[in-house]
Amino acid sequence: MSINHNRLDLASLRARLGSSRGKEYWRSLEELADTQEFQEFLHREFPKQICEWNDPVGRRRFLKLMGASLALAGLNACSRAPAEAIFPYVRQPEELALGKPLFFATAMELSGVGAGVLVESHEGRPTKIEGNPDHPASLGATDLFAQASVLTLYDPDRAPAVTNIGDIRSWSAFLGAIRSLLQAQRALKGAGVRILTGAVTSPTLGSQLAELLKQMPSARWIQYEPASGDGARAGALLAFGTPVNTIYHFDKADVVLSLDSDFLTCGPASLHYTRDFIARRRLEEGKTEMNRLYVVESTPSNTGSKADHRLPLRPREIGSLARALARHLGVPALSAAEGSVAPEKWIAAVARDLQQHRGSSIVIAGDYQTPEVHALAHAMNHALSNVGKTVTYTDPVEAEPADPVESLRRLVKDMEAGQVDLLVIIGANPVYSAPADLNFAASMSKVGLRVHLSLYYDETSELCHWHIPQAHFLESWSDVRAYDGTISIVQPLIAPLYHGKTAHELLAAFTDQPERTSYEIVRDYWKTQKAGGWGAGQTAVAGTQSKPDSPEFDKFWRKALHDGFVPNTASPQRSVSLRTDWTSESVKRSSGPLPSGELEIVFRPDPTVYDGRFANNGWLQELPKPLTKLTWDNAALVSPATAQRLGLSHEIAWRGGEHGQVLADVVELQFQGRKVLAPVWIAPGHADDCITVHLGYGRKRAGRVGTGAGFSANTIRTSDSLWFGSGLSVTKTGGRYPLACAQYHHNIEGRNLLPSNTLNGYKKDPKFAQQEFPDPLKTPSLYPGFQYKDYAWGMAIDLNSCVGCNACVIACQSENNIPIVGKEQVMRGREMHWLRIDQYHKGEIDNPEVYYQPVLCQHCEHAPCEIVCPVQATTHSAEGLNTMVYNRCVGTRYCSNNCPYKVRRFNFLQFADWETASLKLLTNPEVSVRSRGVMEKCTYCVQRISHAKINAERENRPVRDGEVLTACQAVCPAQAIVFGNINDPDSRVAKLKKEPRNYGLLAELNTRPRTTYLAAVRNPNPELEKT
Amino acid sequence: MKRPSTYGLMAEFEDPEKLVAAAHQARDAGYRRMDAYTPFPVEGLSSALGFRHTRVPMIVLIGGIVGCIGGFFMQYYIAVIDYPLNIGGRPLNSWPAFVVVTFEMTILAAALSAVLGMLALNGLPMPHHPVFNVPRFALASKDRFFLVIESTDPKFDLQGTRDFLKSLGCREVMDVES
Amino acid sequence: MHERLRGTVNSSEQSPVIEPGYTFASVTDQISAIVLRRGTPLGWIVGFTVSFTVVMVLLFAIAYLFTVGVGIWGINIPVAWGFAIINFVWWIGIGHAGTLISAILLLLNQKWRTSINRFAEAMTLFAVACAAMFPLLHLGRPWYFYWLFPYPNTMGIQPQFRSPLVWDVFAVSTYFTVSLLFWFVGLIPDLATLRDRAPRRAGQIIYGILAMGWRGSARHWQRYEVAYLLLAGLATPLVVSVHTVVSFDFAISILPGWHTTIFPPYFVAGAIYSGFAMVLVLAIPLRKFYGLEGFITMRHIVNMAKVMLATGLIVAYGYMMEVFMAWYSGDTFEWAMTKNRMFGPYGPWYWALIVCNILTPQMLWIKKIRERVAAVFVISIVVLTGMWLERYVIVITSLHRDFLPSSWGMYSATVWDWATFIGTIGLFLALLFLFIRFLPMISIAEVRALLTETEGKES
Amino acid sequence: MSQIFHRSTNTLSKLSIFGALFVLASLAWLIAGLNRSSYITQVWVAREQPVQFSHKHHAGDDGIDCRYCHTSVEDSSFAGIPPTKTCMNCHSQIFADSAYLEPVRESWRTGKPLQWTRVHNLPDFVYFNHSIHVNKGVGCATCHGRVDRMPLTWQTASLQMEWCLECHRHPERYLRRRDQIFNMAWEPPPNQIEEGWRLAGEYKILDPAHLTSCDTCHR
Repeated sequence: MSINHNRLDLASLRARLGSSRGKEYWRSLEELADTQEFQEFLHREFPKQICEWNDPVGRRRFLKLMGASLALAGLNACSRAPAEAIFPYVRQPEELALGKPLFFATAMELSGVGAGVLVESHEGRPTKIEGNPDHPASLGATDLFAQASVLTLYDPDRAPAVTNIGDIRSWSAFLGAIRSLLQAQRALKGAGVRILTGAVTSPTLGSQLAELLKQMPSARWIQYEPASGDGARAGALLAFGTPVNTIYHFDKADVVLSLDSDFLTCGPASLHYTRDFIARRRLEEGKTEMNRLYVVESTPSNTGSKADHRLPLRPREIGSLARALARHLGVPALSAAEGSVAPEKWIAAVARDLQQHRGSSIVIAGDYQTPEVHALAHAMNHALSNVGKTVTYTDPVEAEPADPVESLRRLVKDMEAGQVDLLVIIGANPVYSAPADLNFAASMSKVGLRVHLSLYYDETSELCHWHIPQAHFLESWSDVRAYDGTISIVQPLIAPLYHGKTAHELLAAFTDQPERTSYEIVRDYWKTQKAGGWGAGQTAVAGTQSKPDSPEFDKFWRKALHDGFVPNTASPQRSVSLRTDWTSESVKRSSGPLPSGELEIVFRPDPTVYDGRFANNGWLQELPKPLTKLTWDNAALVSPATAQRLGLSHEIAWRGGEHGQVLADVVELQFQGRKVLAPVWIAPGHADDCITVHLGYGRKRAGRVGTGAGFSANTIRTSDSLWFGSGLSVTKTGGRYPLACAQYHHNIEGRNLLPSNTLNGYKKDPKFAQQEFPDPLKTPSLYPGFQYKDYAWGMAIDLNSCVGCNACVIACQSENNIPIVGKEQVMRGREMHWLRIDQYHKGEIDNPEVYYQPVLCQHCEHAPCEIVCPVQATTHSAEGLNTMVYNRCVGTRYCSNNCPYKVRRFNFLQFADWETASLKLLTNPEVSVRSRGVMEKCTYCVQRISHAKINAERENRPVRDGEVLTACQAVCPAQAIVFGNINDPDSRVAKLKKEPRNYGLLAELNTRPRTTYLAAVRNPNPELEKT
Repeated sequence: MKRPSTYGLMAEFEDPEKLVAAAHQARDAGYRRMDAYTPFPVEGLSSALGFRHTRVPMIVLIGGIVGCIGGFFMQYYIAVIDYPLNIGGRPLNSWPAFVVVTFEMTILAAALSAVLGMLALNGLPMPHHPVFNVPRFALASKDRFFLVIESTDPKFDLQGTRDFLKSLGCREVMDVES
Repeated sequence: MHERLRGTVNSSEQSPVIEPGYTFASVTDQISAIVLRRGTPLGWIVGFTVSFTVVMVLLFAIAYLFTVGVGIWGINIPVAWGFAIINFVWWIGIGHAGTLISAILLLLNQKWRTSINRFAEAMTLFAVACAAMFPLLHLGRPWYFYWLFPYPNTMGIQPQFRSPLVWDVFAVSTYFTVSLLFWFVGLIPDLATLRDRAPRRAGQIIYGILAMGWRGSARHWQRYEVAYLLLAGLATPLVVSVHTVVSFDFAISILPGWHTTIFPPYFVAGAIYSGFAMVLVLAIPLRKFYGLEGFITMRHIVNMAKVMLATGLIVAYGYMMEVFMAWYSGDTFEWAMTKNRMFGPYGPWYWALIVCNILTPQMLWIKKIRERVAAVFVISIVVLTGMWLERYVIVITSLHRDFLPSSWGMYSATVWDWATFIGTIGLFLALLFLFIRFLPMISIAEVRALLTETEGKES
Repeated sequence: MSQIFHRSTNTLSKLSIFGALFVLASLAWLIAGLNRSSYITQVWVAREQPVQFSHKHHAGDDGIDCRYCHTSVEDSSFAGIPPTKTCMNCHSQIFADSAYLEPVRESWRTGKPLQWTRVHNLPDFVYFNHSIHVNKGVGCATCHGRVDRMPLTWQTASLQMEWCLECHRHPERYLRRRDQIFNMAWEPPPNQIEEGWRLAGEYKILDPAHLTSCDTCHR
């Protein structure tokens, strides 16, 4: 995939800003073809419900479809193509060649912190997100949220216009409305002004806020992030007396101990960490060294599933374990506190292992753990002299680090007291996400004027006077910092579809220049920075009037936009020393051990819809959550033992069932006097006597996709126990609730699908995985077999690297126009993912080893699906691809029956949305949109192969290794998926297939799969190995 | 040439044995152009009338062979010549897989030629026939048996033949006008 | 004029193939009267109305199917085939008895076939018609069904002849065509009879056109008999091949429980099994209702019961071999599938089919039961149910838990599945009612011939 | 009984049998013909356009190179359709006030694009790439015909799959030297077949097995 880095002229960038001229810029052939429809959709007041397939078709639709299908039936024999209009540009931008995608660098912000991305744009429509290889927080990979963000961009449910109490108003009307109020507040030094945002790392926004607070000293700025823990900040404060940002260097670590930290899939650094961590686990070219991971956690996580030793403990017990461990490691002045619940043997062994790797080990505490645990982790790292080697410190990346709950409490108090005249909420959705005990909604009603800026008209918007549609990050000019402080300029790929405004523009409205565009704001800010040199961005003050562009600034600006980040802006390391008196404080705060049997509750952001901000994103809703494999719902996770004790269970249903519908007991969770009903899900490996609930569900006003899905954990979440707390009571209601589960059966049934071994076992017998088939492509056969001359495409997936983060699944969905089908259909086992991550459990049910296996079309050379297709709709290409020709398929589904891997997906109904105009802009024009009644499956991203081949052939050269990246391969942070030409012995994939761990799934069926797997290896501590 | 006014003479018998006997005698008497009509196939009647073997089996055989060869070649042409595609790594000419359709085509062609051949040889369909002019002929599809000597027979002579037929112990003799 | 009483006391101890006291005339009159003379009986009107209503249900189900898509059925991934295929196999199987009775028994010179072959053949046609609907209906895009036939097209692409589904297309269409010819050729002389007896002009013309001017000429009879015999000779291997091909739909695949070599013989046996059951289910009420006990005698009932018993035993052997081979092969997946089939979620289905197909028919060993018409009728219905269950078990249990436990899933039919299935039963009956109303359900000509032959035996 | 049918019915009935067969056969033949007829394929049917644009005039008489307007033909899947600006380059001077060109000027003024009617329209599931064809020796005229002789543009090829396959199976019959790609008047040399094979080798054209693999055109 050629990334078009060539010059990017400012004129066109400026043109892309919301101005009327701008729209023309990104206007594309397809979009223009249905401009009317598109406009009408934009102004539709009540968007019609999505997914008609979900409920029995209405009469009118019935007749319509009837007509259509009968017409099809009659006409397809001899039908003439309808006349089609074609719309050229009036003025075609220089760098754009019709039919060729362009790539632009920008950055996506999540909970304030950013990661660089490259966005693929077809005729001005952003269609696909790729990682930015040069950006430290991406390294070419992305997480699932970034992948899914394009769907949010085109979401027809996004707020379409500025509204005042539900009536559509103009932006200028809004400006007029607040002007007088601002005059008054200026006089009062802004005493009645409160600004509520999420975490802010954007230097520009930071400086804007600083400026605002300078003009209105008694105004207040509150930051609340429902999904990010405060432990790290408070812990650093506790340990060092100053907030620092801790950066871990897993590429230098041999032994890692995670105290409830899911560092592989959570947090702004997870992509980088995964890359580094997995790099130390790769067993290639005869390497036999691996790092070792200990994980202590209550809720099963991806990180936990990669652990060599995993210890499930209740959250508070993790604290005591940390203390016990710290004592072993000789952390000074730790009073002999209560005995740990963890087996002494375990602690001793881990301590010894850490001791043996001083300076090359890491102790990392989870974001949701208490400050004490963080402090203890810091202390242990000091004790192990990891600081400066595997652990380094920098200044915080936030513009203004603050205690979120404390400031929120204060806001509520002020509102209660009626001291707030103007509340401006930027991005956040506190009415839904604020802790229940604060009664945010109630107290907010006491505020004189409430203004809400957000993508959707949500629960908070309902209670606000003004709602301003927010511009999606792909529509915005802004800037953002990465986990290590690196700054990226956020540039828009498309003019705001819904006339959205950025935070910058909204804040500008409170200054004397209300009409400034975010483009001017961000540029001017950087001009001042350029003048004032680099340092800490947030201190500088935004220039108020636009200076003329200096040529070297233009150079800098272009480079920053082109690269996707501002060079050397990573925060410098700083050295900090432990406070001497923190331990006493810690012990003081430390609570005694929990009586066993007392239930603890754990709150976690949802692995797919996060804190609820992605609730209306169908891709993320339908994505099977790691470990539970649930879709479209959250549940109360409980360990098997505890479930048994409480008499809770779930069973498969007849309809759909097993891989589909599961009927779960409904329980009433009662916590601190608040109640919520939740379906139960038994999670092997979950800590006993505690229950995990995920945030982000139970949205009342998310949109046609997210509204009403799941239950809201926020209704029982209180500010004093944001992430966990004891005193939960559970009562069985006797009700049953249907859950949509993509994989219910995790027992491998003794089948040899996923061979695994310990490191020692691997050293003894490197070929343990191959059994009698060393090369799956050379199984004995009666047939002469075909010769694949120049290219033979193949894939190798290293199961040792896969962390099951799901990014590949969404990447595949985004690249290949894969539709979502909705909960109803998932419950019937009809989800459409071409690439799924199978997950099997080994060992005892209370704490099993978890193995991931991404399964996609294996592109068998002896494809069983092909010989049974009656119409040659699926055949083999001359390069060994198992091609699927949708337009030839009549839908007998025989191929799916005969596919032992069950990777084929069928359009049982009209799943692809052909009616919502905005979603048409999302489709990748390189891939056919499938109609009802057609089989589909993974194509190895044949469109990317063709693209690379055509480029190569035009230059009369063979395709280079690595020139074709499949969508799943490109996003994988662990680089577990490798694709290429297996005929080329020097290609990476060919080398991997020579590895002794390489094996073919179900090779004994003589299907000769082109996709092969590298068996997983664990590195347990000999001392702790079960005997 | 103008058609003679009578098609022939028809004798009605009450059971098959009598008819067969009569047929023998008529043939011995030198009559050739005659036919018998019965409600069901009567054993020995055709030989009595001196009919030789039919050509139906040969037609069926030819039909079968054509179907067989045609069936296989169609598949061979499609899979090997017209659009050779790699299907699951199987050889282009997967003849074992082609056996089934070849067989079905053989049967189909043979069966069609059997029926069409039979009809053609019998000159059917022929809704109109002189014998239908005889009212009592309706019984030919019930329980009566008829022998017809056609006027085109060289030995045919209205009176003589009528007497001859009467002598065969038939129920009655009727004129069949054409 | 003398009317000799004809009749037969068959050499064997069994009851005769046709009751004594019939003459050419009486045979002709009684059978053709059903069609010509008698007015439409009330029973017929009621029966037809009911079955026709069910046909309407079928039509609605199909309209909805074409409008919304196969998603209205219970199928999913992994169980991508459901009722459609089950019913297809079931109906095709039922069809087989007709051809078998008319063709194979003709070759084996079994005289007793004579009075049942006509409507057995009709049953074949209607059953195959019902069966043939399903492969078309179950397509995701049914309006492209013709892509399964080779024909010169602008796409330059043709069917794929390695696929059992294409074999099906050829086998089933050939089977239908040949059965139709066979049936029609058999009808020609009787159509002539009806033509000559039809009281009204319209009847005369319609039957006349169909009879194609048949006049029973000796020459014609000679060629007719040869052609008929040859057709029988062709139909015999055909009928065996058809269900063999149907079994290939499963045997060619690589799924545990499908990929086995025993399928062809045991599918054919099963087909004949269910077919004879269906013939009995139809014959028993018919002979009662139209007073045809004279033509369809106890001899027929008993013989068919015996055939059922025999084929039932073959099927039982098939089941046993399946299980044995699954164990003996030592194949993990085969054995797991077998255990799951017996004791998994669909276990009850499996045991129900064992009871219906293996245990119940064993009662037919007992002469008393064989000769109790009601008992035979009930057993036949049980067998029909059992054979449907067999197909259900084969299709569903093999698919729902195959190789990768991750993709295991359950299947359950929706109301639309049932509507389509029951609808085809309605269609089958409706066609049958029309047949017995407007065509002679017993071959008059052949019965006449039978009279002489049996007389020959006696003298 | 008396005759039910008149004597003539004998001939009629026999005829009707052959007649039926004949009707069926001719019907099949008719449909096959219709599918390839210009009614379906629109071949030879000149499309009405908002502006009476004449390729004959521009490409033929004025001899403007194809790539002046279809700029991306050599490096993109889409040949490119000229923006109004391209027209105005010349027509701001030439025929600057001809009534014919009013729509163009209007588009230029209002910024609303011209709405052309597509002439060559492939189904959405077919992925055709201009650049690879023109770079591998397939001339414009091979598929588009003598555009330089078309006052209003029409299709000269059916664009049906069998038509595509013809060339993908026998490229040698159509290949030409790269410097002749945009030459409308190019005629195949007498030794086209040998020449074609030579060029196929020179341009490293993949063998038909590759060119007729489904994924070459369908994704």
